[in-house]
Amino acid sequence: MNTNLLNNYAEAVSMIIFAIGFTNLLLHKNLIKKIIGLNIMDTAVYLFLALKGYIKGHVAPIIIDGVVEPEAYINPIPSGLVLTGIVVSVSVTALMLSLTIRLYKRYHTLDLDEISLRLKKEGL
Amino acid sequence: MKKRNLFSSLLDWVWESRSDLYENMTIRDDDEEVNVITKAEHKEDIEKVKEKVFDAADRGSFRKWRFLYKILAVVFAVFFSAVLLITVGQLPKIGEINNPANNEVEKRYIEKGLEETGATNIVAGMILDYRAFDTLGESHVLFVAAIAVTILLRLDKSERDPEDTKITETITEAEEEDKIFEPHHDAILQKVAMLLVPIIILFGIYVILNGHLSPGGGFSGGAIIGAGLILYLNAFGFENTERFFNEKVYKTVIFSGLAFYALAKCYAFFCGANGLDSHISKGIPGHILSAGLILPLDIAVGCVVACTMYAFYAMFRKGGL
Amino acid sequence: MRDFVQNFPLFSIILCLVSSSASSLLKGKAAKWVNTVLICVVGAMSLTLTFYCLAHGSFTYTMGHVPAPWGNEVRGGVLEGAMGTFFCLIMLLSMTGGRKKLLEEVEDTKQNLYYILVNLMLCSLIALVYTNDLFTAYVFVEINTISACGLIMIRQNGRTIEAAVRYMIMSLLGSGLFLVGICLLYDITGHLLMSNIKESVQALVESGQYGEPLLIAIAFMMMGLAIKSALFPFHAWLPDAYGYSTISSAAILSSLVSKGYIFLLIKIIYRVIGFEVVRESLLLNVTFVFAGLGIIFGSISAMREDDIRRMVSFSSVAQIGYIYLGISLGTQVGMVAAVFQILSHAATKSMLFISAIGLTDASNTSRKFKDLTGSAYRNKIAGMGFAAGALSMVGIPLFSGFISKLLFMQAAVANYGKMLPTMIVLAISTILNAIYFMKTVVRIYSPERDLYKGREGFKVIHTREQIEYTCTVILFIALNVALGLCSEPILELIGKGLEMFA
Amino acid sequence: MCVLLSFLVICAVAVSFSKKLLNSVLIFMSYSLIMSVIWMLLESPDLAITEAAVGAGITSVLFFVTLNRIHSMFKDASGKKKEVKEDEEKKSVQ
Repeated sequence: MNTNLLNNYAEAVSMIIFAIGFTNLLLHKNLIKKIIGLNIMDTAVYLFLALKGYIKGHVAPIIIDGVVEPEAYINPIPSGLVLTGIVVSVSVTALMLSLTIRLYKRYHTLDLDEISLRLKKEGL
Repeated sequence: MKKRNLFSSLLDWVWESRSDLYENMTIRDDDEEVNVITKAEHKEDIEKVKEKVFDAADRGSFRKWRFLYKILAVVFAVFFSAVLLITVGQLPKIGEINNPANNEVEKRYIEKGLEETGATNIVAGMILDYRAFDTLGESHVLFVAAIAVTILLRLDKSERDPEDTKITETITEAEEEDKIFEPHHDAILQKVAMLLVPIIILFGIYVILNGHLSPGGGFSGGAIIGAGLILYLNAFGFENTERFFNEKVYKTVIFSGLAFYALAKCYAFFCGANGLDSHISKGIPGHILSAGLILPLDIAVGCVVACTMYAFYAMFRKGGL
Repeated sequence: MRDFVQNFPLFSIILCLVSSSASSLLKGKAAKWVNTVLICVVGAMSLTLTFYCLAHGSFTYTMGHVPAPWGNEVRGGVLEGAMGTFFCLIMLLSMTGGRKKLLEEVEDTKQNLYYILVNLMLCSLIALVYTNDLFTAYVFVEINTISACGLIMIRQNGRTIEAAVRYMIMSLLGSGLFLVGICLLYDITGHLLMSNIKESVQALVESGQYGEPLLIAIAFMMMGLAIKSALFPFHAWLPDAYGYSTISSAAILSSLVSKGYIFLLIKIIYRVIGFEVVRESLLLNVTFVFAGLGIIFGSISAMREDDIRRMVSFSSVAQIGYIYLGISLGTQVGMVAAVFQILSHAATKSMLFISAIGLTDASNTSRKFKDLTGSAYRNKIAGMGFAAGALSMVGIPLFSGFISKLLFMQAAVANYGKMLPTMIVLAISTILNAIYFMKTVVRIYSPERDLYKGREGFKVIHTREQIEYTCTVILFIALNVALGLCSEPILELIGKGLEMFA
Repeated sequence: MCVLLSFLVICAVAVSFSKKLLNSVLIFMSYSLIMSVIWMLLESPDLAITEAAVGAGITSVLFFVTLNRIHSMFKDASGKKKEVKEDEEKKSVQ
């Protein structure tokens, strides 16, 4: 069944981190921690993706001395995709943090459930 | 001091239950005025904590529901990771050359990348030439995030009725609050910043300009320059940065960078798809002025990213550039 | 050299991007005109593309100088063109309908930022419609998410910000799952382009290799998109987000954003994985269950609601359930029904939101049903719009909702195993729909009581005071009736488009 | 590689269990740094340089500013403020 699990231990670790981030996102009441969990989740996916491009014994895809054989370099595609992904995650983080600041200024708490409780009380 | 094993002290540190370092340390306030403001704030906060405690009494069912939710979430996460692990077990091995991912697509990028894009860094050639549409979208993700943060945090002189201003504080308030955290001409910080900021910014420019030759590129270089600007801002305050960087500069840079990017790529796509010659020379591989559009695009992205990062920080600090 | 028309997808996307970055330099009023012109131009381009594809068939357009598996690609076809046109039309009407409210609720200095968000939203929708590459789809899904969040929180009160936070958390979860799905697919096929992935997936299915990762990848992508489009168990963010944002945002969000994701899902099912493979896996049964539950739950919640806009929002949950129901029936007829439901729901829901705001405006901006009594007499055109929308939702002939219900019935009959539950769910939801929408219509048309005569804010709004709004509502009603009456050519178009997909 | 990966897991768990927000952010910062080293080992220097600049640099700075703005630099996750209360008491005694 799990034939490659031991070989793919790095992927397994990335998936475990993904699950940890996911749990963080679901469990924590605190918004800041939720955001960190979200970031951890994203980075885990990127690690998973970057591992796809790695080939044993090959070097980084920067052409040295005009050698252009596929046997020399690792797969460049995942690197490019992860680069795009990192940009996405930093912009999302900035947006979430600014939302946090606004929410805190309004309700002086970081707990989403408590905020909705208060909203009910206010009857808005 | 009692001798404890490493594990329990690590656990203590993580849980913050007890810390050898903290107990012996005191934070000295360097400014009396600041102290007064924070004191008032602390009182306010304590009031809020009290209010919270009283609130907590009448929500027993709420707490029960939350407990159930927690258990469900943990079960879900465990199930989730089990599924993922099983999947990983079925995936091809890492690092093998015969994996499905290492197919003819990758081969062409490596074999013909230099010839077709002129970039020694295959990743840069890939993201800015072969798959440039993704990257075009990516830079606009940053743009739209900057716009959203601006909507949220920029404080304008609003002439609206007072009941609406509950959520947005006024500019003066925010600046007052920001002054608390502004370093008061810290000599050490300023000296270090004097030394470091030029180096950081130069390094960022180097990373941008060599994006097609060595690791890096517009985005990482721009982020480094942005970090340098943030350090400068922290050391010397807003008065100094506003001399060369205000909202108008920011808007112009963002617009010209993004519009140049989009139009240049539009031209390249149009020529490529219609089989026209784009008349952009590839140059000699390995030289700075080579690789066709990649270098100008890197510079444009770098400027946009640096400005956006700095703008994020400034918005977070006091709600405006 | 290609035909010039084939460049239109590229041009419309680039035009949106450039105009959005240019709008950051403009003032609010100029940005408004840029936005309007942009939507019209993009819509005209998509319409031309539709007719071109009807005559010449679908085409792929390489983004760059390298061909298919190496560079990005865009694909144009009948369904894509029609969807693009329709999205532009709805967006234009939603913007004109909510403009007055927009001026009131958004600060003057931030007006142009709103239009930037709308432009980028349009760009991402168009890109999602045309793209032929999974990773490009991911990037534009993120643009869509962030700009949707911006649209929600542009009116800054506590409620909208809380809704925006919830929306962001849910949809970031969704995009994370979607990305994992893409990674898994890339790992086992080695491609990112839709047509290439489909070839490798078929080879994999035939050889029986990597069965489980493939299944998990499909499941993750479906789950991610389902979370983003607010399928039943993941709809917690929806009522607040739709109910309290400014009205143009609510109309755009409810009618376009979730539909963009669903269109992407349909595209993935057809063009990435292959309809047969999806049908063989049991995933469609899972979505079937959730869709059915969602329809019933959404209708019940809408019935219990005391607030007109939240009621309309909850009815969105039910309608999205319908679309997923059509998809998960697993037949061609069901898919046609789902696509038609996308069109019909987009047209109807934005009309309901726009007319609801007219009713509340005439009643001291209160959204409670008690205060809305007789509001259709105070604002006649809004009352007409709401009544037409409600009739369409319930499924009265002449309106578009009837045709989509009819199509669902036909699709259900064609699928033997799922016929009975589909019929039952449809019957229950039609009854519930009829109850809560008719209740509202009766309420707004019941004669005015003297109680409200003298009270402040309860004023009669004449048609001549709101010409733009009136035109919008009339156009909406016309669109709805057109969808209901001329369904034959539209269905033919959808069928042709779906054939071109495969 | 193995060691670094286990560090990653430890960091991820520690973020979730640390009580102070500042500590979480610091741990997250080190998590990003470890990640960038891992990417270096995976022969993707582009990613390493970007992650070091963005993940460990800009993102953490944004987190710190946010903590500052919401006055919870030294608070724990549930919003209570232990040290500060003690400080207050000391000051009031004096």
